Amino acid sequence: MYNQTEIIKDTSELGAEGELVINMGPQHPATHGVLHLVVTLNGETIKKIEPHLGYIHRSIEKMCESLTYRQFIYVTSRMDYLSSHINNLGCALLVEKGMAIEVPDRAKYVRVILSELTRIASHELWLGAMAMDLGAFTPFFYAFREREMITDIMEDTCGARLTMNYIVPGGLMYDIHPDFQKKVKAFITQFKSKVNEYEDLVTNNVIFQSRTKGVGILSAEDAISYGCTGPVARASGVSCDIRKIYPYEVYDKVEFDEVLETAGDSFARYMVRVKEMNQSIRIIEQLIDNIPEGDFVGKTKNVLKLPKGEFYTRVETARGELGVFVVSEGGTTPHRIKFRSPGFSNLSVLNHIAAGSKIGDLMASMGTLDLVIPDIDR
Amino acid sequence: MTNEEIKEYISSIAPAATFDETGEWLNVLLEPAQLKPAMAALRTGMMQMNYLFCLTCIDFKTHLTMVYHLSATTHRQSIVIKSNLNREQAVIETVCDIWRTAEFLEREVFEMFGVDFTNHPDLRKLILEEDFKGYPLRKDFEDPINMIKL
Amino acid sequence: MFSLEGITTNVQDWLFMKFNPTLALAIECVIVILLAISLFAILGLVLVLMERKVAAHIQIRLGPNRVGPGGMFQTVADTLKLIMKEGLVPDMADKFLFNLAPFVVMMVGMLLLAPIAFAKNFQIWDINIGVLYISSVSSLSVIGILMAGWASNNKYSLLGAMRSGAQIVSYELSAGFAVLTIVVLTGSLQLSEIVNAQQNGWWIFKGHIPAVIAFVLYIIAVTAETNRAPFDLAEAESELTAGFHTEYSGMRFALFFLAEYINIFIVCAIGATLFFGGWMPLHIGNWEAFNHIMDYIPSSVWFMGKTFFLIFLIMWFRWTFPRLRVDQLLNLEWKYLLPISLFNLLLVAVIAILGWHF
Amino acid sequence: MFLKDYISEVVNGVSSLLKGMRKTGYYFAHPKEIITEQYPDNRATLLMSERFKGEVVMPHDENNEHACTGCTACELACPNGTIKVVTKFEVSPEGKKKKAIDALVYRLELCTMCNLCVVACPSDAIKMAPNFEHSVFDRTKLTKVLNQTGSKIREGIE
Repeated sequence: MYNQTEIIKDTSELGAEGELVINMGPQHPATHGVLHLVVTLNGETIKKIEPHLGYIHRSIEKMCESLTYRQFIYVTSRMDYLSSHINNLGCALLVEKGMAIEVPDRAKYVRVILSELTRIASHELWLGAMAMDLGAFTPFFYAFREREMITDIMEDTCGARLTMNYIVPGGLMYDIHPDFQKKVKAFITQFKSKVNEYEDLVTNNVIFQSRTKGVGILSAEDAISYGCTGPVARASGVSCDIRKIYPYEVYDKVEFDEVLETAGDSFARYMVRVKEMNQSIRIIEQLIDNIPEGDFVGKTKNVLKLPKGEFYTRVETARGELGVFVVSEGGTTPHRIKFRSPGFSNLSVLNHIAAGSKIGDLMASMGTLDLVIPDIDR
Repeated sequence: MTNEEIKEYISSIAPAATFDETGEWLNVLLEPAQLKPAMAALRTGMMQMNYLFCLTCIDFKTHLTMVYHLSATTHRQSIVIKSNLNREQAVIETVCDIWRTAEFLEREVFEMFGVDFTNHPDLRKLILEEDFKGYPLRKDFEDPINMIKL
Repeated sequence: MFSLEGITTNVQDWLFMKFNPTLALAIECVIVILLAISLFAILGLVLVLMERKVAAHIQIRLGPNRVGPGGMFQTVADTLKLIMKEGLVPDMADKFLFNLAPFVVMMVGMLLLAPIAFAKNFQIWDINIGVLYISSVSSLSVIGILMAGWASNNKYSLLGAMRSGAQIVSYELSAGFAVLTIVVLTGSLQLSEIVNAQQNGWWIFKGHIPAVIAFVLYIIAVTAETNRAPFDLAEAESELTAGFHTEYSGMRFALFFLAEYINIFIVCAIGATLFFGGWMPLHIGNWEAFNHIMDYIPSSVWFMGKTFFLIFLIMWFRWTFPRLRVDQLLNLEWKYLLPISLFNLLLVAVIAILGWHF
Repeated sequence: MFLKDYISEVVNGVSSLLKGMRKTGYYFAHPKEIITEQYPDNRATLLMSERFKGEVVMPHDENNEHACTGCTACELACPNGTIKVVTKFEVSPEGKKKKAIDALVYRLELCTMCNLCVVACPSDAIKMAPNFEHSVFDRTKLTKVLNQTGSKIREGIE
C-alpha cells in the first residue's frame, strides 16, 4: 500500500509545470461504470487522457476456454450488457457456422426483431445518459419510459430484462410469448408518438447543439485507423454496418438504410444513433407481421464439437462490430476465444478526439462514444 | 482480387511466406522478422489494407501465434496474417504506427501473453495491475486463489 | 383577515414602552435574528422539498412520498441525517478556511435578507440604497465558494471554485444592469419606494418591452449567480463530481445546500420586488371592483406567491436544460447578455426621460 | 448582415429553449403521465411474467412427488457449478436397486439464471420460478435443497 506522502509525490511528478493531473473515475458520475481516466489538464484544457482499465476485468476469454459451446454464450451477455442479445447472437452464429447447423426461419426472424429491440433499448439508455452527462436530467426518464416497454417485452419472451440468454446454437431457447407481436406493435406506436420529445428537449436545444457541434471531431481516416466501428465510425462517414456489408440472419431481406453522417463530431454521433433507432423500427415493422410458423430451434447434436480450425463471425451490436474469433482443437471447449469488442477500439480514440478541448467537451466526446466498461475490460 | 493474386503479391514482398486456404480467409504465415515490412506494404501498397479489425495471440503450448486480421474499407477483402513466436522469448515488432488501433490491442496482448512489442511507444500494462505476475491467457497460467476448477 | 402589516410598529412601540431604548433595541435584534434563522430553516426545508417534487413531476416520477403525508417530512429527515453525519475534514485541507467557508456563504444570505419587504410595512431595514446594497453584498458569496474550493485541497474543488469566480464576476454585470433599468424607471434605490411606484401597475407591465427584456436578463443572470443549472458549472456533477463542495459532508455540506436555496429565494424575492411589485396586489387600470377584491388578499401572500412563481421558473429551467460549457457561459454573458442589457438600459433611459411608461 | 444574424440567433436559441420548457411543463401539469411503480406497496398487483427467470425450483405434486431421476444432466449443463446432485440407491419393494436423488443442492448465489439446466433436464423436473426477492441476511441460506423432505420420484418417470 502507498502512504499519503508517496501519493502526493507521485502525482506531483506526473504533472509538469502548470499542469494539473486529475483522476476521473473509477468512481465518477460521467464515466458510467468503472472507467478510470488520468486526465492531464492545463487549466480547463485537456492535454492528455490516459485510460486505465481493468476494474471490471473478469477474463471472459479465459473463462470461455473451460466452457462448452452451449455454455459460453451466456457469459457474453455480461460483456456489453446493453446489447447482450446481440452478443449472444454473435456467439450462436459462430457455433452454427462452425458446425453447419441449419437454423429455422422463425428463429431467424425473432432473433433479428429482438436484436433491433435491443439496439433501440441500448440507444435509449445512451440518449438519456448522454443528456445527463451534459447536465440535462429529464430526458433520461423519458428515454427510460420507452426502454421499459422493451425490457418488458424481453421479460415476457426471454425471461430476463438485461442478460437474456435466449439464443442457443440452432435457434431459440423457447418459442416467443403469445403476446409478443401485440406488445412490439404497441411499443412501435408509443415510440413513434414520443420520439419528437427528444427533438424538443435535446436535439433542437440550442445549448445541447452548442455543446456537441464541432466537439470531438474524428476524421474518417482516423476512425478506420483506430478501428472504430458502429455509430462512432458512421458519424465520420465510414460505411461499416455489418448488417449491410456481411448480412447475417435475415438482414439481407429487409430494407433499411445505413445511417451515415459526415461531420464526425459529437452531434453527428448523436444524430446517427437517433436515426438508427428509426431504422430499427423500420426493420421491426417489416418483420413483425411476417414471422413464419415452424420450429423455433433446429436439430442439433447433444454435445457440440467444433471442427479443428479457426472461425470468425461478426455482428453489429449497438456499439459497433463485435467479432468472435474461436480457435478450436476439435474438442467440446474452445482452445482460444477472442472477442473483438467495439468499445475497446472506440475507447482508444478518446485521447485523440478529446485532447485540446475543455473538460466539458470531454463529457460530450466520451458520452457520444457510448462506452460500456464491461465491454472494454471483458 | 482472387486469393491467387494476393498470394502472388505477398510472395513478392515476403518470399518466405507460407499460405493456408482451409479457413474462411487466406491465412499467411510470416516470420516475425518479416512481419513489419510486409504489413507496411499491405497497408500502403496495392492491397490498401487500412482496417486492422482484430489483433490477438494464441497459445499453442509449443509456441505463441500472433494473429492479425486485416481488411480494407474499399474492397472488403479480408486476410489473416500470422506469425509464430517463441514462448520463452516472444518478441515482435509493433504495427501501431501503421494502424493506431494496434496500440491498445498490443498492450493487451503484452500483458496477457507476454509478447514484447519492440518500438511500441507506450508498452505498459493496460488492464492488469502494475505488479501482476504471469501471463493470464497463456495455457500454463495458474492462479490458485481465483481460478476454480469445476 | 390576517396581515403582517403594522406588526413591526406594534412590537416596537410595546418594547419601547416596557424597556429602556438600548435594551429594547437589543431585544429587537434578538427577535430579528431568531426570525431570520427560523425563516432560513423553514425555507430550506420547503424549497428542497419543492425542488424535489417539481423535479419528480417533470420527470414523470412521484418524488419523495414515504416520510409523512405525501413525503412532507422528507427534508426534515434528511436534515436530521445530515446533522448526525460526521463532518470530515480532508487531511491536507486548510482547516480554518475549510470550516469558515460554509458560514461565509450562509452569512451572505442572511445579510441579503435585511432590505427585503416581505409585506406591507414589514421590512427589517428599509435602507435608502437598498438595491445597491443587495448587488454589492450578493457578490460576496463568491468569496465563500472560492474559500471552500481552495481550502479543500482537492483539484475538482479548485476547478469548481475558479469557474464560479469567473461566472459570478461576469454575471454580476448583467444582473446589475437589469436591476438598473428598474432604478432608472423608479428614480430611487430604496426598495420600499420601488414597490410603492408600482401601485398602479407592475413594472413588467408598465415598462413596455424593455422591462420584459430586463426581466428575462435578470432571471438568466441570477440563475447563473446562484450556480443553478444550466449554469451550475461550479458543481457540474458530471464533470467535477460536486465541484467546490466535493469534500464537504455532514452539517457543513448542509449549510452549503441551504445557502443555495436561500440565495434562490432572495434573488427571486428581489426579482418579484423589482418587476412584479413586491407585496403590491395586482391592479388593473380602472377596474375598481377587481382591484378591491385583489386588495383583500394579504400583502404577504402576494409577495410569497410571486417569489415562489419565480422560484418555480428557475427550477423549471434546471430540469429542462443541459449545462453550458465554461467558455460558452462567458460567451453568453459578454457577447449576448451584456450588449443586450446595455442597449436595453439605453431604451429604458429614453422611456423614463420621455415619460412613456404608464 | 451581422445584426440580422445576431438577432435571429438569439430568437432561435430562445425559441428552442421555450419548446423544451413547454415539453417539461406539459409533464409537470399532467400528473397522469407519472409512471412510478411503488414497489413494495404494489406487491399484490405486481405482475411478473411467467417466464421470468428468478430462481430454479423443483415442482412437487400433491403426493410430495417430483420428477427428478438424478441423471445429473443439469449439473453438467450448468456453467458455474450451481447445481450439485447427490444420489442414493433406493431399494424398491421388489428388492431392485434404483438410483434416486438424495438432495438436489442449488446454490442461488452462484446462479446466473441462464436457464441451461432447465433446457437440459430430460424429465422436466426443474423449472424457473418468477420469484425475485432473494435477499437474506445469512449467505448460507442461499444454498437450497430443491427436493422437499420425504419426497420421492413420481411413478413412471425413468
